[in-house]
Amino acid sequence: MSIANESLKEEREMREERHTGPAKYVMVWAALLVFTVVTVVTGRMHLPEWGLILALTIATVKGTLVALYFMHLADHKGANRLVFVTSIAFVALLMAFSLFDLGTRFRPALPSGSTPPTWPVEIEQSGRYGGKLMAPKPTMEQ
Amino acid sequence: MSPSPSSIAAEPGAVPAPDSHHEHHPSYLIDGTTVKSWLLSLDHKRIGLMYLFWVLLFFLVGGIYALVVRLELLTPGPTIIDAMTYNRAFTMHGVVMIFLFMIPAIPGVFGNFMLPLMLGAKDVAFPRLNLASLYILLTGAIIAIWGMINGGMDTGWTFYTPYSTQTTTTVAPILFGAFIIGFSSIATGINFIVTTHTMRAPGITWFKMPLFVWAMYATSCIQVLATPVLGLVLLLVVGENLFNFGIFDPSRGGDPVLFQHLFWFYSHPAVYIMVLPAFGVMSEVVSAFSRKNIFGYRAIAFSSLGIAFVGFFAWGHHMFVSGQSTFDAGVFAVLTMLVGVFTAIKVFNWVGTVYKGAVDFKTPFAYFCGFLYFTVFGGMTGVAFGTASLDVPWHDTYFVVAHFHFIMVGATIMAFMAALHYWFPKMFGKMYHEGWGLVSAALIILGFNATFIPQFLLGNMGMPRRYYEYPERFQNLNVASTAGASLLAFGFVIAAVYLTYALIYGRRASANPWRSRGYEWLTESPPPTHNFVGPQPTYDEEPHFYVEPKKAEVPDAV
Amino acid sequence: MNELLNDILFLPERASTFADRVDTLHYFVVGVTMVASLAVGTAALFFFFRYRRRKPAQTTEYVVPSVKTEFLFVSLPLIFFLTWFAIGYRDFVFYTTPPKDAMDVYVMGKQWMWKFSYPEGPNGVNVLHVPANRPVRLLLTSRDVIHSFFVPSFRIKMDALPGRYTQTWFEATKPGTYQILCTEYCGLSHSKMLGEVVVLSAEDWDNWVKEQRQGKLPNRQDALADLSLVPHSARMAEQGQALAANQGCFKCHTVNGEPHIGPTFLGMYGRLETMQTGQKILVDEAFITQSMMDPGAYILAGFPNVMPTYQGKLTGPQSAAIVEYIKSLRTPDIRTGASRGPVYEPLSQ
Amino acid sequence: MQSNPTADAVGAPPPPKLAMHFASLEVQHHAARLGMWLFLATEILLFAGLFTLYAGYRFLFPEAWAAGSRSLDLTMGTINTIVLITSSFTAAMAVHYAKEAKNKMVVLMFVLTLAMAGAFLVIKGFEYSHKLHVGALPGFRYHYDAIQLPGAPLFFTVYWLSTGLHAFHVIVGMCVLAWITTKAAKNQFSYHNYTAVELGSMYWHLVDLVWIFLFPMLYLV
Repeated sequence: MSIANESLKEEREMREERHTGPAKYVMVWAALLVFTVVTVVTGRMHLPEWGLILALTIATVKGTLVALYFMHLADHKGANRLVFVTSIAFVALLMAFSLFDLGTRFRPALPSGSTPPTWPVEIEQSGRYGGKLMAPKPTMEQ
Repeated sequence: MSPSPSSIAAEPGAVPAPDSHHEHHPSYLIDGTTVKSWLLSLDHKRIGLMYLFWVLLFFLVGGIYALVVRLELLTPGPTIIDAMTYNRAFTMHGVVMIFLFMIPAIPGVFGNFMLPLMLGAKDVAFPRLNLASLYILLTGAIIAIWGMINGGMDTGWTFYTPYSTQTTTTVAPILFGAFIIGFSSIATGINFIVTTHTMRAPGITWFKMPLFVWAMYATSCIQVLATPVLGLVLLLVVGENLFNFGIFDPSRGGDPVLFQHLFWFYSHPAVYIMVLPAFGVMSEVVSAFSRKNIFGYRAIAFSSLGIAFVGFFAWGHHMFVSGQSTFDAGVFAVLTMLVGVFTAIKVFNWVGTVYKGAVDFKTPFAYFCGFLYFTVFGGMTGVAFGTASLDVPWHDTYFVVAHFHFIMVGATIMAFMAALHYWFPKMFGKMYHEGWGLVSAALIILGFNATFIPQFLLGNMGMPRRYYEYPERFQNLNVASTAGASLLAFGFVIAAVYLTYALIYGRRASANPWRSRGYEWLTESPPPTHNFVGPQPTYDEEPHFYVEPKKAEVPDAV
Repeated sequence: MNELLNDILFLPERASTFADRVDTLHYFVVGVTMVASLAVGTAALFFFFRYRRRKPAQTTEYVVPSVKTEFLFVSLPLIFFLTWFAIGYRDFVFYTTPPKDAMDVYVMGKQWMWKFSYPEGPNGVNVLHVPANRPVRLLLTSRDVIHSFFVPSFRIKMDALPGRYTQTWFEATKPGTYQILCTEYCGLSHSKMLGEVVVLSAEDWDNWVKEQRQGKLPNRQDALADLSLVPHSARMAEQGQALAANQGCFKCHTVNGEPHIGPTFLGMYGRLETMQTGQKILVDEAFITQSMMDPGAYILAGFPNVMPTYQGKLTGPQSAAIVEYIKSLRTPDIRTGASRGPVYEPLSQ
Repeated sequence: MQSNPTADAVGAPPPPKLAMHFASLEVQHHAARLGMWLFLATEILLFAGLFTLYAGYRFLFPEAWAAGSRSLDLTMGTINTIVLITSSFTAAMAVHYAKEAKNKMVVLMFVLTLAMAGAFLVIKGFEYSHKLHVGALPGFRYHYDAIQLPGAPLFFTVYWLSTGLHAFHVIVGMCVLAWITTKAAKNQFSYHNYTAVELGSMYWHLVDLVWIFLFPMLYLV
């Protein structure tokens, strides 16, 4: 019984959306355009510290709008939302674990020529054995 | 009307009465006999059987490669093939066994066949996608096999860069084949998840689903979430090999360790794609053959999901000595322990299921014993690997080879064979010979041990894997291992013979020869084309419910 | 006791401080595994027998675990696993953190040999000499693909990655000779990439260092290198270098990137060069060969047409060797850069 | 549920077909939608690999990334973003009209979407040809004189791979939408039967969603 209810519930929620009309889409569209302009303007300022975070925050807001209203995630509840949120969470975790590694590795074990910013977490091991890594000097020919 | 499932369930082990409408609903095996009606069938049961055929064929191919490898290792020097052939042989053994046998085996065959039956559905949610996924698998297999015939590849199945981007062997077609096989895996996963969500018969709530369904659900989640990452990585390696994108090229600042992160993000959960269905099969088998409700049903169901989730975040334990940071290694090591805990919960609950049960020691149960053994030792060595410091001497030695053959291959093969025997009457409507079944099970379990216990010891001695020649001190154990492998192969030959014989001359099986309470046994053997006749049935009882109604009132907590 | 356990488990002899730690944990883990699996196995076998089926349609009691049982099932393995993790990770940190007074040795893996170099000291191929009872840090890199440096008796292993350095360290506890194996698949002769660590006592070590400094044992170790394992093209490049020197190529062509009378060899291969006619030609094997045989055919923009022909002076294999040599001279420039590896400068000492 | 209450006018859209194995039409729609969401999840994880490579290499080579990002044509990128967002809007409108059984409007909306998708690819083509011209190519083909920093070829490798994979998805999406447009032209969609429009448009929104993240990552920071 529960299954039929799950499907029926979603169907009902989808139908309700019909009465709201296209105004919602126009508003979302306008908001997306405004955010695009904002992100371009702030992006051109080349904010040193927060540029990336700001840009990604704006992108996340835009993405949420698209997912919720254009893709009807606001109406598709239950498993649909779970699937979407899970996939985003796994992307975040994949990136996080890989970056933890790059950030806390023995410095010379990073590619030669790389200049990673210092990681907020100080790892005893990398500081302990000092030493510095130099890239082979690029020779500018021609 | 065919017998309604609930009417059978009321009377344990009852054989359905012959029915006047039988002839109108022929079994799926004889409903359409043309070649086309098989090749283009949308029936999940026929697709499952086609999977069975191909998967067994690929198992044979991979097995032959394995025997070649083992024979070559009989002596320290060159034995039967040269180094290049050997390197290709072990690579192809890995690629074929993993991508063409282990990953599609239980989901493709038994998942396809049993999932809709267990959910009281007429078919999976997307039958056409289901058929497509089989043909995608075969397309990928053809491309990969074409690559093997035209040279083969010598990178090992892990395709580590930069070796895989520099080698002159035919990497591209084989990796591209594996990439296509990934789509098949994704399609199967999507199909099973949607089927579980939408196709359950009235009465089958989430916590009344058979545990095999839970295991398949967890497996499908991994397939859907992990496979795309592998797809991308394979494409990048192919691109790197053909066009030199330089994305993992160390001379341009690329990081081969980043490749390993992305690779293991799929390939570690892939281990659970192989082994979770095995756990599911065994939960069914142990309950059916000890005629007992599952001890800790929710614990087993949740631990499947737990393994699927945590298994994603343990991938770094393949990289403890790869130059990965010590901090990351610690994080991955802790998470690896959690996988061990989830598996331990399952093992305890399986043993608990037998407690106060009524054990019938048939062939599937013999495989359950082997499975329990392989899971305990394979799992415990896995936890030992997770302790980081022990991994340092063992990494990439034969200890690893023995460990993953125990847990991933041993457990999966045991489950595959158990499932084949347990569901053989349901699938083909025939019975196999019980005596031969037990003999071959004993041979396979013994052969497996004889093959891989020496390899544990070789690993302790420090023999690295993928060695064509080896120092002489390793020879004795290698000979023992090769001898074990031939015993193992012999066991499989016996199984092949008596099962083929049973297929043709076997005694006709009743609808429920094991008197099992699993939902799939509520229909006839073999089932009619749309699984059951009439409207969607309702299910009142749990699966695995072997209790006399009057005793069911007071649950006995231990 | 430990010796007996070592024999049962087929462990090789222990010859480093880390090996002692690893083996202690190993015994603990193996012991617990055996006891636990024996318990589970015995329980299972007992149940199989005690609760065997008595009649075909037997029903059973409905048994579910109490919360206490479930808690036990979770906590018991968790406690053991976390204990192992704690010990194992402590040892792992010990293993990844070399002591500050460690002696440095640079290790380079290449297909299919190990090269060792001591700062300010001798080099070695496939044989690493170290003193006993002194921590030695290895800085590993690779010239081609990933290799992995494994000494079973020391229980240490670390991947050598191209283009960067990883580190590992050990403190050998007794003099002797120990095998080095490569444990990351690296191609055709992966299993032949063997070497050995020679651990010397304090005075032997001092003598060895002195001998090396005096050059008394010239090329002793290089002689051990199996030349048949060096890739064909690398040997050709070496021949090509000798030939180029004999033929006087270096009078007009430099190899350091500076243009002289002729264009530099460095980074020439694979570059798109502009001719005097304005035509652009990719420098490949054919172009280099033709330039040796018929130098006047294509003249690079900015260079005079002064090169003599080598038609008849060079045999086919000889010109091919020179081509291989020029091919080996890729610039470290990121555009065409071949892997030359980073330069590591230790701060201490 | 099989009968269609709005199917009274002549030439009204046909009622949807219920496949035999589903319990009801609601279940069938639910299954299709859930399947699509799962498929979109796999697409997201496909791009996740590239995003991880982007993040990792950006962390290692911040200067090359800053220089590479500034060398891209922000105007073209911005125009492309606006074009793609608008095409996503029209695709959403198509679903709205499909629910009201206004198949002609569905066709119109999808044709607009396809036109903008085409424009996106043309603009992308201009950008690509510029990159080809100056030599900002992936891997060893890289010979862009303006940026000679360690890691610069990697930036362009990531740029080409991620925009290339995205462009491939745009092309696939265009094929899907074109196919649905032909169905809409045959007046097939209605209040009870718009699953195809909805799923096609969801795919298109995902293409848009990926670009919403790619744009700031590549062009802005």
